[in-house]
Amino acid sequence: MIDIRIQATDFDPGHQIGRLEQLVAGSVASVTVAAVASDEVTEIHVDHYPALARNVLAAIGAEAEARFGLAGIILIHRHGPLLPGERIAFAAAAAAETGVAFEACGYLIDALRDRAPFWLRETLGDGSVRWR
Amino acid sequence: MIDIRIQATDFDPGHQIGRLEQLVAGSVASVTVAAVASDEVTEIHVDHYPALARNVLAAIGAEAEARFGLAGIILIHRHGPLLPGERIAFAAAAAAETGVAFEACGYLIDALRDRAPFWLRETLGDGSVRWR
Amino acid sequence: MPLDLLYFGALRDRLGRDAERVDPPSHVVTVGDLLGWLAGRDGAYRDALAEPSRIHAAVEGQPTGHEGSIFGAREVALFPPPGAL
Amino acid sequence: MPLDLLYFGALRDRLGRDAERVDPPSHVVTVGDLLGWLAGRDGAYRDALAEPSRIHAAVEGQPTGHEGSIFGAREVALFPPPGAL
Repeated sequence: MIDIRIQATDFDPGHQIGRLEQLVAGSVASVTVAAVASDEVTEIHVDHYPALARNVLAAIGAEAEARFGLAGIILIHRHGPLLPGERIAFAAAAAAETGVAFEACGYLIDALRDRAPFWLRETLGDGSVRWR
Repeated sequence: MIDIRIQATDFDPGHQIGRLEQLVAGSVASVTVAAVASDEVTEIHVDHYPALARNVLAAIGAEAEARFGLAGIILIHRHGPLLPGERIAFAAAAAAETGVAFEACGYLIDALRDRAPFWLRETLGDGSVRWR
Repeated sequence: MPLDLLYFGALRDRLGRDAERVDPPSHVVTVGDLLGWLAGRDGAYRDALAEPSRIHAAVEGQPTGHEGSIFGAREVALFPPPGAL
Repeated sequence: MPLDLLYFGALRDRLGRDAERVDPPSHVVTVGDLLGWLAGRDGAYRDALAEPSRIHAAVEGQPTGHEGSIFGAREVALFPPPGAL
Protein backbone atom coordinates (compact mmCIF):
# COMPACT_ATOMS: atom_id res chain seq x y z
CA MET A 1 0.00 0.00 0.00
CA ILE A 2 1.35 3.40 -0.96
CA ASP A 3 -0.85 6.24 0.17
CA ILE A 4 0.12 9.73 -0.97
CA ARG A 5 -1.81 12.71 0.34
CA ILE A 6 -1.36 16.32 -0.67
CA GLN A 7 -3.88 18.27 1.32
CA ALA A 8 -4.67 21.64 2.85
CA THR A 9 -6.06 20.14 6.04
CA ASP A 10 -4.29 18.83 9.10
CA PHE A 11 -3.79 15.11 9.71
CA ASP A 12 -3.66 12.77 12.71
CA PRO A 13 -0.34 10.92 13.03
CA GLY A 14 -1.83 8.31 15.34
CA HIS A 15 -4.61 7.50 12.90
CA GLN A 16 -2.10 7.11 10.08
CA ILE A 17 0.12 4.83 12.17
CA GLY A 18 -2.93 2.76 13.04
CA ARG A 19 -3.68 2.26 9.34
CA LEU A 20 -0.16 0.95 8.79
CA GLU A 21 -0.27 -1.29 11.86
CA GLN A 22 -3.21 -3.11 10.31
CA LEU A 23 -1.11 -4.10 7.30
CA VAL A 24 1.59 -6.14 8.96
CA ALA A 25 2.64 -7.70 12.24
CA GLY A 26 5.86 -5.76 12.57
CA SER A 27 6.99 -2.21 12.97
CA VAL A 28 5.84 1.21 11.92
CA ALA A 29 8.37 4.04 11.77
CA SER A 30 7.12 7.57 11.31
CA VAL A 31 8.24 11.17 11.29
CA THR A 32 5.83 14.04 11.89
CA VAL A 33 7.19 17.44 10.89
CA ALA A 34 5.87 20.77 12.13
CA ALA A 35 6.39 24.06 10.27
CA VAL A 36 9.16 25.73 12.23
CA ALA A 37 9.51 29.51 11.87
CA SER A 38 11.22 32.30 13.70
CA ASP A 39 9.26 34.42 16.17
CA GLU A 40 8.43 37.28 13.78
CA VAL A 41 6.59 34.96 11.40
CA THR A 42 2.82 35.16 11.76
CA GLU A 43 1.74 32.93 8.87
CA ILE A 44 3.26 30.44 6.51
CA HIS A 45 1.96 29.70 3.05
CA VAL A 46 2.99 26.46 1.38
CA ASP A 47 3.05 27.02 -2.37
CA HIS A 48 2.84 23.94 -4.58
CA TYR A 49 2.30 22.69 -8.10
CA PRO A 50 -0.28 19.95 -7.73
CA ALA A 51 0.54 17.85 -10.81
CA LEU A 52 4.24 17.85 -10.06
CA ALA A 53 3.72 17.22 -6.34
CA ARG A 54 1.59 14.15 -7.08
CA ASN A 55 4.18 12.80 -9.52
CA VAL A 56 7.16 13.40 -7.27
CA LEU A 57 5.57 11.99 -4.13
CA ALA A 58 4.32 8.95 -6.04
CA ALA A 59 7.85 8.40 -7.38
CA ILE A 60 9.33 8.68 -3.88
CA GLY A 61 6.83 6.13 -2.58
CA ALA A 62 7.45 3.72 -5.44
CA GLU A 63 11.23 4.01 -5.01
CA ALA A 64 10.99 3.29 -1.29
CA GLU A 65 8.74 0.30 -1.84
CA ALA A 66 11.06 -1.13 -4.49
CA ARG A 67 14.14 -0.53 -2.42
CA PHE A 68 12.93 -1.72 0.98
CA GLY A 69 10.08 -4.13 0.26
CA LEU A 70 7.55 -2.51 2.57
CA ALA A 71 4.08 -3.52 3.65
CA GLY A 72 2.93 0.08 3.57
CA ILE A 73 3.94 3.68 3.01
CA ILE A 74 2.11 6.88 3.89
CA LEU A 75 3.33 10.29 2.73
CA ILE A 76 1.41 13.44 3.59
CA HIS A 77 2.36 16.99 2.66
CA ARG A 78 0.19 19.98 3.35
CA HIS A 79 -0.18 23.05 1.17
CA GLY A 80 -1.80 26.42 1.64
CA PRO A 81 -1.85 28.57 4.77
CA LEU A 82 -0.38 27.26 8.03
CA LEU A 83 0.35 28.78 11.38
CA PRO A 84 3.90 28.37 12.67
CA GLY A 85 4.13 25.14 14.64
CA GLU A 86 1.36 23.37 12.75
CA ARG A 87 2.05 19.98 11.21
CA ILE A 88 3.26 20.25 7.63
CA ALA A 89 4.34 16.74 6.63
CA PHE A 90 4.32 13.09 7.63
CA ALA A 91 6.20 10.05 6.40
CA ALA A 92 5.74 6.52 7.66
CA ALA A 93 6.69 3.02 6.63
CA ALA A 94 5.55 -0.40 7.84
CA ALA A 95 7.58 -3.60 7.57
CA ALA A 96 7.97 -6.91 9.38
CA GLU A 97 11.51 -5.87 10.38
CA THR A 98 12.00 -2.83 12.58
CA GLY A 99 15.26 -1.86 10.88
CA VAL A 100 13.66 -1.96 7.45
CA ALA A 101 10.74 0.23 8.52
CA PHE A 102 13.12 2.72 10.14
CA GLU A 103 15.53 2.95 7.21
CA ALA A 104 12.66 3.32 4.78
CA CYS A 105 11.13 6.10 6.86
CA GLY A 106 14.46 7.92 6.77
CA TYR A 107 14.58 7.54 3.01
CA LEU A 108 11.07 8.96 2.73
CA ILE A 109 11.66 11.97 4.93
CA ASP A 110 14.97 12.79 3.23
CA ALA A 111 13.28 12.57 -0.15
CA LEU A 112 10.43 14.82 0.97
CA ARG A 113 12.92 17.38 2.23
CA ASP A 114 15.09 17.31 -0.89
CA ARG A 115 12.62 16.71 -3.69
CA ALA A 116 9.02 17.47 -2.74
CA PRO A 117 7.94 20.50 -4.80
CA PHE A 118 6.65 22.78 -2.09
CA TRP A 119 7.88 26.27 -1.24
CA LEU A 120 7.36 28.31 1.91
CA ARG A 121 6.33 31.95 1.96
CA GLU A 122 6.46 33.54 5.37
CA THR A 123 4.42 36.57 6.40
CA LEU A 124 6.03 38.64 9.13
CA GLY A 125 4.37 40.70 11.83
CA ASP A 126 5.07 43.90 9.88
CA GLY A 127 3.16 42.55 6.88
CA SER A 128 6.22 41.86 4.75
CA VAL A 129 6.69 38.49 3.08
CA ARG A 130 9.72 36.38 2.34
CA TRP A 131 10.35 33.05 0.64
CA ARG A 132 12.37 30.34 2.29
CA MET B 1 11.46 15.38 29.14
CA ILE B 2 12.38 11.72 29.34
CA ASP B 3 9.40 9.47 29.93
CA ILE B 4 10.12 5.78 30.51
CA ARG B 5 7.23 3.35 30.83
CA ILE B 6 7.45 -0.33 31.61
CA GLN B 7 3.91 -1.59 31.63
CA ALA B 8 1.69 -4.60 31.10
CA THR B 9 -0.99 -2.65 29.25
CA ASP B 10 -1.15 -1.52 25.66
CA PHE B 11 -0.34 2.05 24.61
CA ASP B 12 -1.52 4.51 21.96
CA PRO B 13 1.26 5.66 19.62
CA GLY B 14 -0.74 8.67 18.47
CA HIS B 15 -1.31 9.87 22.00
CA GLN B 16 2.41 9.55 22.77
CA ILE B 17 3.37 11.45 19.62
CA GLY B 18 0.91 14.17 20.57
CA ARG B 19 2.61 14.56 23.95
CA LEU B 20 5.95 15.08 22.24
CA GLU B 21 4.50 17.49 19.69
CA GLN B 22 3.51 19.77 22.54
CA LEU B 23 7.13 20.09 23.66
CA VAL B 24 8.68 21.66 20.58
CA ALA B 25 7.88 23.18 17.21
CA GLY B 26 9.78 20.64 15.19
CA SER B 27 9.70 16.96 14.44
CA VAL B 28 8.72 13.80 16.21
CA ALA B 29 10.19 10.51 15.03
CA SER B 30 8.76 7.28 16.36
CA VAL B 31 8.92 3.54 15.97
CA THR B 32 6.10 1.27 17.12
CA VAL B 33 7.05 -2.39 17.33
CA ALA B 34 4.60 -5.29 17.35
CA ALA B 35 5.43 -8.72 18.75
CA VAL B 36 6.08 -10.79 15.65
CA ALA B 37 5.80 -14.56 15.99
CA SER B 38 5.46 -17.53 13.70
CA ASP B 39 2.05 -19.04 13.02
CA GLU B 40 2.21 -21.81 15.61
CA VAL B 41 2.69 -19.34 18.47
CA THR B 42 -0.52 -18.73 20.43
CA GLU B 43 0.81 -16.56 23.24
CA ILE B 44 3.90 -14.60 24.08
CA HIS B 45 5.09 -13.84 27.57
CA VAL B 46 7.55 -10.99 28.08
CA ASP B 47 9.70 -11.80 31.09
CA HIS B 48 11.47 -8.91 32.78
CA TYR B 49 13.39 -7.82 35.85
CA PRO B 50 11.71 -4.57 36.89
CA ALA B 51 14.60 -2.90 38.73
CA LEU B 52 17.06 -3.62 35.92
CA ALA B 53 14.57 -2.64 33.22
CA ARG B 54 13.99 0.74 34.86
CA ASN B 55 17.71 1.35 35.20
CA VAL B 56 18.59 0.31 31.66
CA LEU B 57 15.77 2.24 29.99
CA ALA B 58 16.56 5.33 32.06
CA ALA B 59 20.21 5.05 31.00
CA ILE B 60 19.24 4.71 27.34
CA GLY B 61 17.04 7.80 27.58
CA ALA B 62 19.73 9.83 29.35
CA GLU B 63 22.35 8.80 26.80
CA ALA B 64 20.11 9.81 23.91
CA GLU B 65 19.30 13.17 25.48
CA ALA B 66 22.98 13.90 26.13
CA ARG B 67 24.02 12.80 22.67
CA PHE B 68 21.32 14.46 20.59
CA GLY B 69 20.02 17.35 22.66
CA LEU B 70 16.36 16.42 22.44
CA ALA B 71 13.20 18.20 23.55
CA GLY B 72 11.62 14.91 24.55
CA ILE B 73 11.99 11.17 24.65
CA ILE B 74 9.40 8.48 25.25
CA LEU B 75 10.32 4.83 25.70
CA ILE B 76 7.67 2.20 26.36
CA HIS B 77 8.24 -1.51 26.76
CA ARG B 78 5.53 -3.95 27.70
CA HIS B 79 5.90 -7.01 29.88
CA GLY B 80 3.64 -9.92 30.70
CA PRO B 81 1.33 -11.81 28.35
CA LEU B 82 0.83 -10.62 24.77
CA LEU B 83 -0.91 -12.03 21.75
CA PRO B 84 1.19 -12.27 18.60
CA GLY B 85 0.86 -9.03 16.65
CA GLU B 86 0.19 -6.85 19.70
CA ARG B 87 2.35 -3.81 20.30
CA ILE B 88 5.34 -4.57 22.48
CA ALA B 89 7.49 -1.42 22.40
CA PHE B 90 7.62 2.22 21.36
CA ALA B 91 10.45 4.70 21.03
CA ALA B 92 10.06 8.34 20.04
CA ALA B 93 12.14 11.50 20.06
CA ALA B 94 11.24 15.15 19.53
CA ALA B 95 13.64 17.84 18.32
CA ALA B 96 13.56 21.10 16.42
CA GLU B 97 15.50 19.43 13.59
CA THR B 98 13.95 16.52 11.74
CA GLY B 99 17.29 14.79 11.24
CA VAL B 100 18.11 14.98 14.93
CA ALA B 101 14.74 13.51 15.96
CA PHE B 102 15.14 10.72 13.43
CA GLU B 103 18.68 9.77 14.35
CA ALA B 104 17.82 9.84 18.04
CA CYS B 105 14.82 7.59 17.46
CA GLY B 106 17.11 5.12 15.68
CA TYR B 107 19.50 5.22 18.61
CA LEU B 108 16.64 4.54 21.02
CA ILE B 109 15.17 1.62 19.11
CA ASP B 110 18.58 0.02 18.56
CA ALA B 111 19.32 0.36 22.25
CA LEU B 112 15.96 -1.17 23.20
CA ARG B 113 16.63 -4.10 20.89
CA ASP B 114 20.19 -4.70 22.10
CA ARG B 115 20.05 -3.80 25.78
CA ALA B 116 16.52 -3.72 27.18
CA PRO B 117 16.30 -6.59 29.70
CA PHE B 118 13.20 -8.38 28.46
CA TRP B 119 12.96 -11.99 27.28
CA LEU B 120 10.25 -13.65 25.20
CA ARG B 121 8.69 -16.99 26.02
CA GLU B 122 6.43 -18.33 23.30
CA THR B 123 3.64 -20.81 23.90
CA LEU B 124 2.84 -22.96 20.86
CA GLY B 125 -0.47 -24.45 19.81
CA ASP B 126 0.55 -27.86 21.18
CA GLY B 127 1.12 -26.35 24.62
CA SER B 128 4.91 -26.46 24.50
CA VAL B 129 6.95 -23.36 25.33
CA ARG B 130 10.21 -21.99 24.00
CA TRP B 131 12.38 -18.98 24.77
CA ARG B 132 13.52 -16.62 22.06
CA MET C 1 4.23 26.52 -30.67
CA PRO C 2 2.74 28.31 -27.67
CA LEU C 3 4.05 27.12 -24.35
CA ASP C 4 2.54 27.73 -20.91
CA LEU C 5 5.13 28.65 -18.32
CA LEU C 6 4.31 28.26 -14.63
CA TYR C 7 6.36 29.88 -11.88
CA PHE C 8 6.51 28.77 -8.24
CA GLY C 9 8.06 29.91 -5.02
CA ALA C 10 10.21 33.04 -4.98
CA LEU C 11 10.31 33.01 -8.76
CA ARG C 12 6.71 34.23 -8.77
CA ASP C 13 7.61 37.37 -6.92
CA ARG C 14 10.82 37.98 -8.84
CA LEU C 15 9.02 37.75 -12.15
CA GLY C 16 5.84 39.39 -10.89
CA ARG C 17 3.66 36.64 -12.29
CA ASP C 18 2.47 33.07 -11.72
CA ALA C 19 2.25 32.03 -15.33
CA GLU C 20 2.44 33.22 -18.89
CA ARG C 21 2.11 31.90 -22.40
CA VAL C 22 5.21 32.23 -24.57
CA ASP C 23 6.19 31.19 -28.09
CA PRO C 24 9.92 30.48 -28.11
CA PRO C 25 11.84 30.19 -31.39
CA SER C 26 12.44 26.75 -32.85
CA HIS C 27 16.05 26.49 -31.66
CA VAL C 28 14.81 26.38 -28.06
CA VAL C 29 14.58 22.61 -27.51
CA THR C 30 15.79 21.99 -23.94
CA VAL C 31 15.03 23.45 -20.54
CA GLY C 32 18.47 25.07 -20.65
CA ASP C 33 17.70 26.64 -24.01
CA LEU C 34 14.46 27.97 -22.59
CA LEU C 35 16.19 29.50 -19.59
CA GLY C 36 18.74 31.18 -21.87
CA TRP C 37 16.06 32.51 -24.14
CA LEU C 38 14.00 33.85 -21.22
CA ALA C 39 17.06 35.51 -19.63
CA GLY C 40 17.62 37.37 -22.88
CA ARG C 41 14.16 38.85 -22.91
CA ASP C 42 14.72 41.58 -20.33
CA GLY C 43 16.45 42.51 -17.12
CA ALA C 44 13.81 41.04 -14.79
CA TYR C 45 14.20 37.59 -16.35
CA ARG C 46 17.96 37.93 -16.52
CA ASP C 47 18.10 38.74 -12.80
CA ALA C 48 15.57 36.09 -11.79
CA LEU C 49 17.36 33.38 -13.78
CA ALA C 50 20.90 34.60 -13.08
CA GLU C 51 21.82 31.41 -11.20
CA PRO C 52 20.64 28.62 -13.49
CA SER C 53 21.74 25.98 -11.00
CA ARG C 54 19.11 27.38 -8.63
CA ILE C 55 16.32 27.03 -11.19
CA HIS C 56 14.58 23.67 -11.34
CA ALA C 57 12.08 22.64 -13.98
CA ALA C 58 9.22 20.28 -14.67
CA VAL C 59 7.96 19.48 -18.14
CA GLU C 60 4.32 18.37 -18.24
CA GLY C 61 4.46 17.88 -14.49
CA GLN C 62 7.59 15.68 -14.46
CA PRO C 63 10.87 16.84 -12.92
CA THR C 64 13.32 17.51 -15.72
CA GLY C 65 16.97 18.52 -15.79
CA HIS C 66 18.27 21.45 -17.83
CA GLU C 67 19.34 19.05 -20.55
CA GLY C 68 15.77 17.71 -20.79
CA SER C 69 13.69 18.31 -23.88
CA ILE C 70 10.75 20.65 -24.02
CA PHE C 71 9.99 19.61 -27.57
CA GLY C 72 6.25 19.35 -28.05
CA ALA C 73 5.56 20.30 -24.43
CA ARG C 74 2.59 22.47 -23.60
CA GLU C 75 3.48 23.24 -19.98
CA VAL C 76 6.84 23.90 -18.38
CA ALA C 77 7.20 24.89 -14.72
CA LEU C 78 10.20 26.76 -13.34
CA PHE C 79 10.89 27.01 -9.62
CA PRO C 80 13.55 27.34 -6.94
CA PRO C 81 15.03 24.20 -5.40
CA PRO C 82 12.14 22.18 -3.98
CA GLY C 83 11.60 21.31 -0.35
CA ALA C 84 9.61 23.02 2.38
CA LEU C 85 10.83 20.93 5.34
CA MET D 1 27.50 -13.45 53.08
CA PRO D 2 24.18 -14.70 51.68
CA LEU D 3 23.46 -13.57 48.15
CA ASP D 4 20.13 -13.64 46.33
CA LEU D 5 20.44 -14.91 42.79
CA LEU D 6 17.68 -14.11 40.28
CA TYR D 7 17.34 -15.94 36.98
CA PHE D 8 15.52 -14.63 33.91
CA GLY D 9 14.58 -15.84 30.46
CA ALA D 10 15.60 -19.31 29.37
CA LEU D 11 17.92 -19.59 32.34
CA ARG D 12 14.86 -20.03 34.56
CA ASP D 13 13.82 -23.16 32.76
CA ARG D 14 17.34 -24.52 32.42
CA LEU D 15 17.95 -24.17 36.16
CA GLY D 16 14.41 -25.05 37.14
CA ARG D 17 14.07 -22.00 39.37
CA ASP D 18 13.54 -18.21 39.36
CA ALA D 19 15.72 -17.40 42.33
CA GLU D 20 17.74 -18.87 45.15
CA ARG D 21 19.85 -17.76 48.07
CA VAL D 22 23.49 -18.85 48.02
CA ASP D 23 26.54 -18.29 50.17
CA PRO D 24 29.60 -18.33 47.92
CA PRO D 25 33.10 -18.68 49.40
CA SER D 26 35.11 -15.57 50.00
CA HIS D 27 37.29 -15.98 46.88
CA VAL D 28 34.19 -15.35 44.73
CA VAL D 29 34.47 -11.61 44.17
CA THR D 30 33.43 -10.99 40.54
CA VAL D 31 30.51 -12.04 38.37
CA GLY D 32 32.92 -14.31 36.51
CA ASP D 33 33.99 -15.93 39.78
CA LEU D 34 30.36 -16.46 40.66
CA LEU D 35 29.62 -18.12 37.32
CA GLY D 36 32.60 -20.42 37.74
CA TRP D 37 31.58 -21.33 41.25
CA LEU D 38 27.97 -22.01 40.23
CA ALA D 39 29.08 -24.14 37.26
CA GLY D 40 31.08 -26.29 39.62
CA ARG D 41 28.08 -27.05 41.82
CA ASP D 42 26.42 -29.66 39.61
CA GLY D 43 25.66 -30.70 36.04
CA ALA D 44 22.56 -28.55 35.68
CA TYR D 45 24.48 -25.38 36.46
CA ARG D 46 27.46 -26.50 34.37
CA ASP D 47 25.18 -27.04 31.37
CA ALA D 48 23.15 -23.86 31.86
CA LEU D 49 26.29 -21.74 32.22
CA ALA D 50 28.37 -23.60 29.63
CA GLU D 51 28.65 -20.57 27.38
CA PRO D 52 29.66 -17.75 29.72
CA SER D 53 29.58 -15.23 26.88
CA ARG D 54 25.83 -15.88 26.64
CA ILE D 55 25.26 -15.14 30.32
CA HIS D 56 24.67 -11.52 31.25
CA ALA D 57 24.51 -10.19 34.78
CA ALA D 58 23.17 -7.34 36.86
CA VAL D 59 24.41 -6.52 40.35
CA GLU D 60 21.86 -4.70 42.50
CA GLY D 61 19.84 -4.00 39.36
CA GLN D 62 22.72 -2.51 37.36
CA PRO D 63 24.11 -4.21 34.25
CA THR D 64 27.55 -5.54 35.10
CA GLY D 65 30.24 -7.30 33.05
CA HIS D 66 31.85 -10.57 34.12
CA GLU D 67 34.81 -8.64 35.51
CA GLY D 68 32.43 -6.59 37.71
CA SER D 69 32.54 -6.95 41.47
CA ILE D 70 29.83 -8.66 43.49
CA PHE D 71 31.56 -7.72 46.72
CA GLY D 72 28.98 -6.71 49.28
CA ALA D 73 26.10 -7.25 46.86
CA ARG D 74 22.86 -8.72 48.12
CA GLU D 75 21.24 -9.40 44.74
CA VAL D 76 22.76 -10.64 41.50
CA ALA D 77 20.66 -11.44 38.42
CA LEU D 78 21.80 -13.77 35.67
CA PHE D 79 20.09 -13.92 32.30
CA PRO D 80 20.54 -14.60 28.59
CA PRO D 81 21.40 -11.72 26.25
CA PRO D 82 18.71 -9.04 26.68
CA GLY D 83 16.35 -7.84 24.00
CA ALA D 84 12.84 -8.94 23.09
CA LEU D 85 12.44 -6.94 19.86
